Amino acid sequence: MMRYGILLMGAPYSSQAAHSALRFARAVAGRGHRLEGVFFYHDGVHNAARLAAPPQDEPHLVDGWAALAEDHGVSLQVCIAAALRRGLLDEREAARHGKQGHSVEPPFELTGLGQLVDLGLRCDRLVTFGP
Amino acid sequence: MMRYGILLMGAPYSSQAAHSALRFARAVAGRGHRLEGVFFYHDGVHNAARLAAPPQDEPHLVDGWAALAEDHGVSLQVCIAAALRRGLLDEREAARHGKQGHSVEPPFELTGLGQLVDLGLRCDRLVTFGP
Amino acid sequence: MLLHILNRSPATSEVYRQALSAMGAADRLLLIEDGVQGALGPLVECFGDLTGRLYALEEDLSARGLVPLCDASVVKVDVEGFVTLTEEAMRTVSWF
Amino acid sequence: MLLHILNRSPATSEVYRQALSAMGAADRLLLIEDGVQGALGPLVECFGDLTGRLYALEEDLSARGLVPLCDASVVKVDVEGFVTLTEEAMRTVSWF
Amino acid sequence: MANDKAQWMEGDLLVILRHGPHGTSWLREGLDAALVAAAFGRRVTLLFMGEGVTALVPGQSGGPLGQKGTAPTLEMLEMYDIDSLLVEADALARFGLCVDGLLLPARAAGPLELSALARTHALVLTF
Amino acid sequence: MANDKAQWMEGDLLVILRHGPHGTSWLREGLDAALVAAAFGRRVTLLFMGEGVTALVPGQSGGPLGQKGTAPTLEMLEMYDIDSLLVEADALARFGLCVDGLLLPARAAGPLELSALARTHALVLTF
Repeated sequence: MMRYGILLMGAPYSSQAAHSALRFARAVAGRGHRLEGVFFYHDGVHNAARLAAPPQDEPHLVDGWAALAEDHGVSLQVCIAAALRRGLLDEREAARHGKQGHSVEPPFELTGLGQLVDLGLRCDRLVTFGP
Repeated sequence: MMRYGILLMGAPYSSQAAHSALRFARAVAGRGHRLEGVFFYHDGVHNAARLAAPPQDEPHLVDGWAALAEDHGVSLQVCIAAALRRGLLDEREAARHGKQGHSVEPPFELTGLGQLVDLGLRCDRLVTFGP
Repeated sequence: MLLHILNRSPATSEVYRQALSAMGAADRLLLIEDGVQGALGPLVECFGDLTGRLYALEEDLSARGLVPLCDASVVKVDVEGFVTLTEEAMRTVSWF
Repeated sequence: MLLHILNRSPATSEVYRQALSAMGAADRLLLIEDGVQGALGPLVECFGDLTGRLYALEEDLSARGLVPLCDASVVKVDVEGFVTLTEEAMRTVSWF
Repeated sequence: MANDKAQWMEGDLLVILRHGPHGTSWLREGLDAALVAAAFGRRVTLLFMGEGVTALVPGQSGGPLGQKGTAPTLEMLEMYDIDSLLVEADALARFGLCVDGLLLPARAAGPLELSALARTHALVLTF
Repeated sequence: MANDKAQWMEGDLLVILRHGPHGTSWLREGLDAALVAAAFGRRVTLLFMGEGVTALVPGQSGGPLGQKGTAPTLEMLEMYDIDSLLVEADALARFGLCVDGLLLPARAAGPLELSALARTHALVLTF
């Protein structure tokens, strides 16, 4: 059993990175490893967009990550600086920036880049999926 | 005087495309041309993200487009299919998809790809800015 | 005469080859954004013999500190000049 | 031994050169996503002599119809094999 | 050379497809633009350049998570009267492909035709 | 070769920067990761590869719409004790640059060192 982390930097739909990462995450968990967390950075933060409405006959990545979190207790950490610039705010940040409405909700959590460094150095393996 | 259209396919912040397109749009209008519309496709739809909260000392592209629309009567057309997948919904689409809240508001309008073809063939020049 | 617009560095992306292969004998090529890296001495050779038809956006060179490194064969234009190039061309084609 | 992961086609992006230059003599290279295009006969030569250390993700080859075109020198692995490669490597480095 | 133009494809819209299936949404979004233009009665030419030629490799399938891919969309082209399909000859060679083995009937375009296509179409969109 | 390792840079985190300033957010976001790691007391090495070497060209400025660029961030590196800056030697040559004329003190890394760096750092992030 090893501890894994995933760094995802590609948006869903625009690039295959999110599909690859989710599939890899499931395989890691299926092999009995511990997937400690997924960190969303760069355009990867769009994976947390709660308003995403893909066609019904296509995979819904946002829901896919939420299911992974529930099934395996994986934390879903979204870089707050990358997210705010891209219009991804949870309720607290929306209030802080005087915006009506929010676009990120649990199990995704906005967090600092320090969590990425921590995840990368704490885990036995960090695997990056870029766009 | 010529009629111009712009096709923007890059997200703000992640790529320079939106900066280039906005600057070009201002220059076109400044030269006395008629800028008929800007069409947002692919990751360009993120330019319509009303919740975007970039740092205060950086350009706010979403506001920049809205100011352009007001100053020069430019229509801001966002491809609806590309937008929905990426979590960009106006109030009507949010209601249709049973989502609480919305992420796109006027002067941006969700519209079909036919408008891009129409814009491209109606204008004397269509200039594409990709990521 | 068409205007081709390239925003990727020839050091990173092969797309400049596609732009070149789609260019007619009188067409012009404008380098913008990261594409202006192609105006640097050693890289400008990627574009073969486009003398007089190869342009680079001055604001993008300038923001990158590349004005002093820009090859003499490249014509520098500002954003007004960019608009002029689109006026003079029958059509524009973007490569990214 | 490190595992390098490449998701761009050598026909489009120069990033494969960066991956190669960062690889040690025993390192492995796994092609995923559009990177699996590099497993095709003529393109596989871009990777020089990695015999036995060049892998391609089977699901990505298969979705693209490229399994029959995959060069015999490339080792095909499924996503389970991908995990195994990460287990066996001390560390992974991604190129995109 | 102007007198030779008639031999080249002409049309309202040239859609240049430079990406393969699955890896990005470029191919899908380019095909969507082509289909919409055709549905509006416009004459559309598709040009597959670079890795875009892999869009025409037969035997494609959906992705492992249920991604649809673009092969089904390509099969709709004929229904929309899009039958002008050109493939960059150099790219075919680079990928070891042959125009006869492709998913759809297409014609290889050499350097001279490539450099003329943007002139013989009113609008050019690159994807 | 294992005995030679000591001559190469070692550290906790290797950040590989492969993009120039302004064109994309990659350089900015890579530098941010490096700064945060350094602020947490980690030993960080920066490796500028490919067009990433243009990040170190002197005389950069903000963009025309008020974009900040990355030069100000680069100037903060020293404050965070990030002084291990390596530049791919081949890329320097490709861009016609010289290690002495760069914005910050850096060392050119040849092929042998490049291929060792990922081994001498606990974590490698590519941007």
